[in-house]
Amino acid sequence: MLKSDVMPSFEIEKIRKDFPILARQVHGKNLVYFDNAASAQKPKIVLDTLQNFYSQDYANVHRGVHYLSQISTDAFEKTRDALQVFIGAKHREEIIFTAGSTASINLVAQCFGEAFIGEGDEILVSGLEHHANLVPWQICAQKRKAVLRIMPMLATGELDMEKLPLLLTEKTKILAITATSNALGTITDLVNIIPLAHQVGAKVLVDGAQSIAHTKTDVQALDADFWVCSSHKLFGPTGVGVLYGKKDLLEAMPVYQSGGDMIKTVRYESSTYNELPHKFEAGTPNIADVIALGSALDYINNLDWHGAMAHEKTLHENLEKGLLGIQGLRIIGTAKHKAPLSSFVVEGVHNYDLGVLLDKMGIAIRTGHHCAEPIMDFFGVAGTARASLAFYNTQAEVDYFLESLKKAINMLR
Amino acid sequence: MLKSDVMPSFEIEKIRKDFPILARQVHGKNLVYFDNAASAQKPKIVLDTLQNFYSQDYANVHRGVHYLSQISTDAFEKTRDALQVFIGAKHREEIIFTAGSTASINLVAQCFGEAFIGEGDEILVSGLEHHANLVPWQICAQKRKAVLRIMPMLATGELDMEKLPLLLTEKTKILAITATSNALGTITDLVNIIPLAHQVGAKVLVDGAQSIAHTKTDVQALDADFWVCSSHKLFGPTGVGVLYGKKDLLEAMPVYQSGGDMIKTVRYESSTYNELPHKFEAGTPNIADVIALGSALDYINNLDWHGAMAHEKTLHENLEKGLLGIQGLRIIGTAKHKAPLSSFVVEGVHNYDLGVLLDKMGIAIRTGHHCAEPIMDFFGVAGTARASLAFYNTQAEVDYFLESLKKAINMLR
Amino acid sequence: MKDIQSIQEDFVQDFSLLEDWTQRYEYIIDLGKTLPKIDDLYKTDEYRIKGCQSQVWLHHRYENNILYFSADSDAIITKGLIALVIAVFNEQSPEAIAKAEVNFIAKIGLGEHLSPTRANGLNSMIQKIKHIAANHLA
Amino acid sequence: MKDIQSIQEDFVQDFSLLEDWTQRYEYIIDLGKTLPKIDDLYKTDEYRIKGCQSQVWLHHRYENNILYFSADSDAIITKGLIALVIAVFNEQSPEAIAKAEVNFIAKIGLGEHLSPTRANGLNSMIQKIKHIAANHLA
Ligand SMILES: Cc1ncc(COP(=O)(O)O)c(C=O)c1O
Ligand SMILES: Cc1ncc(COP(=O)(O)O)c(C=O)c1O
Repeated sequence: MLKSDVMPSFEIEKIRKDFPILARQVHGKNLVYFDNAASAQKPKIVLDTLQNFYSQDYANVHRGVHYLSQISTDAFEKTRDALQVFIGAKHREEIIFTAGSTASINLVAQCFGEAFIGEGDEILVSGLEHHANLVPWQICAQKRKAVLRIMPMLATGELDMEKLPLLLTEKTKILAITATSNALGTITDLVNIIPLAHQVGAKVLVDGAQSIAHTKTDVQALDADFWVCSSHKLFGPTGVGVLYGKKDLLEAMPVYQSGGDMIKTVRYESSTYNELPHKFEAGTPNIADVIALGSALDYINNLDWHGAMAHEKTLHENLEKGLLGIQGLRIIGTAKHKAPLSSFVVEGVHNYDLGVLLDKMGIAIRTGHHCAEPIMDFFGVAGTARASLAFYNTQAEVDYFLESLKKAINMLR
Repeated sequence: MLKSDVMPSFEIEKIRKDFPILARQVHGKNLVYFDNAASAQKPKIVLDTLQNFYSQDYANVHRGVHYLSQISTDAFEKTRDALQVFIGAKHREEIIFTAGSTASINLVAQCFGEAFIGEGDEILVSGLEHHANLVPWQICAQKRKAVLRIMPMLATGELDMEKLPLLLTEKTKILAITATSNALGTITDLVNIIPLAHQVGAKVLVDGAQSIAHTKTDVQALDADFWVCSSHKLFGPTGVGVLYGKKDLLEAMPVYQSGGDMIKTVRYESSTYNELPHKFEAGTPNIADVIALGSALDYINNLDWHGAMAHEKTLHENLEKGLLGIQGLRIIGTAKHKAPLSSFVVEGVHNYDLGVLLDKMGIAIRTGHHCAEPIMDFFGVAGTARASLAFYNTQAEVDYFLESLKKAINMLR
Repeated sequence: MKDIQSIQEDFVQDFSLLEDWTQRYEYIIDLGKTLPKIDDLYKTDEYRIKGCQSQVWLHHRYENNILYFSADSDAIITKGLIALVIAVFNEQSPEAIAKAEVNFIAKIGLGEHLSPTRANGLNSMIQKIKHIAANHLA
Repeated sequence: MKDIQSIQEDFVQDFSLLEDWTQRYEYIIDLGKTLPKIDDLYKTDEYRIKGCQSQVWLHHRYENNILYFSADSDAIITKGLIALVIAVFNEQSPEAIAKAEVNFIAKIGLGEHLSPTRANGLNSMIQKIKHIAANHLA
């Protein structure tokens, strides 16, 4: 037998057992969770870690000499090491824990802004951004008297690469761009975009909130200057975000929040600040959830990742095939490279009504503007219905979804 | 029999069973957890809530029409209601969820500062503050070109009330003051201080991080303008903070972090912001931990609070009696009203060495500057050893601690 | 005009004949389709009620101690739900509206749409109607 | 001078005779008390090693391919621990130090003090000594 013959294929039924919530029912129907882009479900190992940590080892971290504080600190810092490896950072202190992607981006917009953006400078934001990677830059531009420019997209939901060279000037200090659009699924062409930005001396912040559950990230290979994601979209708990930044940039930036742990010395006259990563981690961190995020990373690292990705890709192809067969349905976002999510509108039917009826059939999708109003404006829709997949979804769920969607549309027309 | 005769006294052994970690051993000895001021342990109900929520009901909140998102949102908002009652706020939207006390204070220092503090204005900070309620005001003063003033303390660790009228002028925009000092235990005289500040038109931010586990708070009775605390010190999970602010002030302040949920409309030209409390809650909140904080509040509300407080007060009296009997030991902070914690130094012995040896005997205390360097400077010490109690501690633990402390001192002298 | 409580009871009666959620929602959707359209004049921000997923517009007129309501929504289920609410409150006196208890929505198995965190604006609309009535009390 | 590995083995031998943690720590504390004091000249920021709970100062001298170390701490247990480390590395060649494996601390049951998150500076001190040795390699 050839080796590939004995390789187990991705064992979806076994995987599903790792996620307790997937076994539940909603309105008397088996839950079909297609709202993964809003937040992912958690494997049991993450819940067990929370339970064990709080019932065995909990104490506040750093500065404590007692045993519980030591093991809590070690476990907390272990997640930093694991993240360093997971996203390919050069130094462990380039990993900063925050409260979420939104907090990470706000930190950069404020502190990079203060250090590097002045009057007349330009901030370039891609036209595919979630509000979290747009509004902070609007505010930054306003505070720093800088100019906000938008990189436009095409009707496919892909960024218009031809416009990029015209938008990048020596005044451009930073480009804020998502790796994957949460509203459309578009995977952006970072490999070609980042070097162009660097050519004019602009730094690049990559929003990895949507890509991290579907792509392996290597921040050094990408040469991203900043990169952010949220634990809760990565099968980890809520309340934790990650900020990666190149060491020299983080060091050159002023502090963000201040308080315990981020200071070196405090006198009434003035204070001096601690080294990275503590400089940007003021106050008691989200200890338990950071440790539990470490377990989510363990889970992913032990997964047949290749198989998982192939599985969700197949599901998504079948999903889109099915959607295209529905009369009056229009997929919003038809990029060549897409994450496993589909946004769509149905002629004469409001997305809210679809959401309500599908919910009655046990299906969780998201409807509305997906925190990306300018994208909705671009496509001339008030909102869309969005089905977003994860590797623990199944073909049977896709089939049931398509069938239920047709039923809902029939009821509404 | 009289009614009071059948009232059960505070059942400490039953209470201890609610906190799984208290049953563990450290270095082969029963854990004695006297580091409660750094962080409190969690009752089982908090862990169960996390477990059940993630394995049954988890989804991202707000804007979701599907069932899981609805019940998650309802549970999340229920904690806001519970907190409103718990601290006596007038409106539910005056309760803002943040990542911790530090984040709450930073929010106020930045946004209140931007709206209300200008060149030459004065910021008054009490001399008893944790770095978290000092450094943000240093930075605010610097950014706003305002003057930072410190309200001095007496040798007892009490604030010098005689100096207060001299320090409050019509230029004073805000007084930042703790309800209880984490370094000394001093309970400040807010009832008399806050009206004086209001007389000159200054607003008052109260740091309730240390008081909340030992005193019932009523922000309206206090007439605090802002009030903050951390979930993790209130027997809840890490990663959640509370900011209370009077509605008119919060409404008059600019936004802090920006992103999803805190906006009303987003156009590339400009955005408009959502109403309270969402205005200050950008991004996916720490959903699960906020819900679990709700369980911590339930636990406290169902506790014999009066009995619990009497119990920890007695323990603390006995602790201080014992400490005073140790030769060469000096209690740092001898205020008349103290929370159940004692900071002390021992002549010729470094606090770090005490911490290490007590740890070997299973006892967790904190040593160092307790994020309050100016207070250490005031008392002319580099740091102290601090034993801090909670209602789940016992007289036997206090006795064992005192005995072990003597043993450690003997070894070190 | 029937009184508010009887109208609610009628709806509870009607819905009790429907066998499952499909029939209930079909009924709601039909109601939504038949709700007389609001004048486009009133489809402005001034008449809009908060509810970020679907929009609701509510207009009222006061004459001879009677309140007349008309409403619309861009989502058909929301429209059906507000048709129910309008049917209950329309052509009633401010006094009757102000003191009325709205209990039928939960009883017909649609209580979930009433949650204040629900993004459809139904709850806000009921609050608004109550508020309008209170403003017209003597 | 004995070589680094033998000195470490001697310590492991010595500690194996101590019965419990009390005796081990008494030994460490005694060592701390007998560690020759560093010259006050060197108790400055320049010679200080990070470790926020107890302070450590380290001074070194290089002569004839031999490194001489002296150190101090304000905490006695830290001082005892650094006395052990100094005893191992003092009067050795940069080559010997650079290639030495420091394994005795864990073996004598004090490994917990080596964690990089430990606030005592012991780990930083060993790194520093290694770093100094590396700088003096040919
Ligand atoms: C008085 C006081 N204020 C503020 C804080 C900061 O709280 P956190 O670290 O939870 O943000 C603490 C925590 O030690 C404290 O004791
Ligand atoms: C692309 C993108 N960026 C940023 C965010 C914000 O993440 P969080 O809400 O976890 O802060 C999201 C979440 O929806 C997102 O999809």
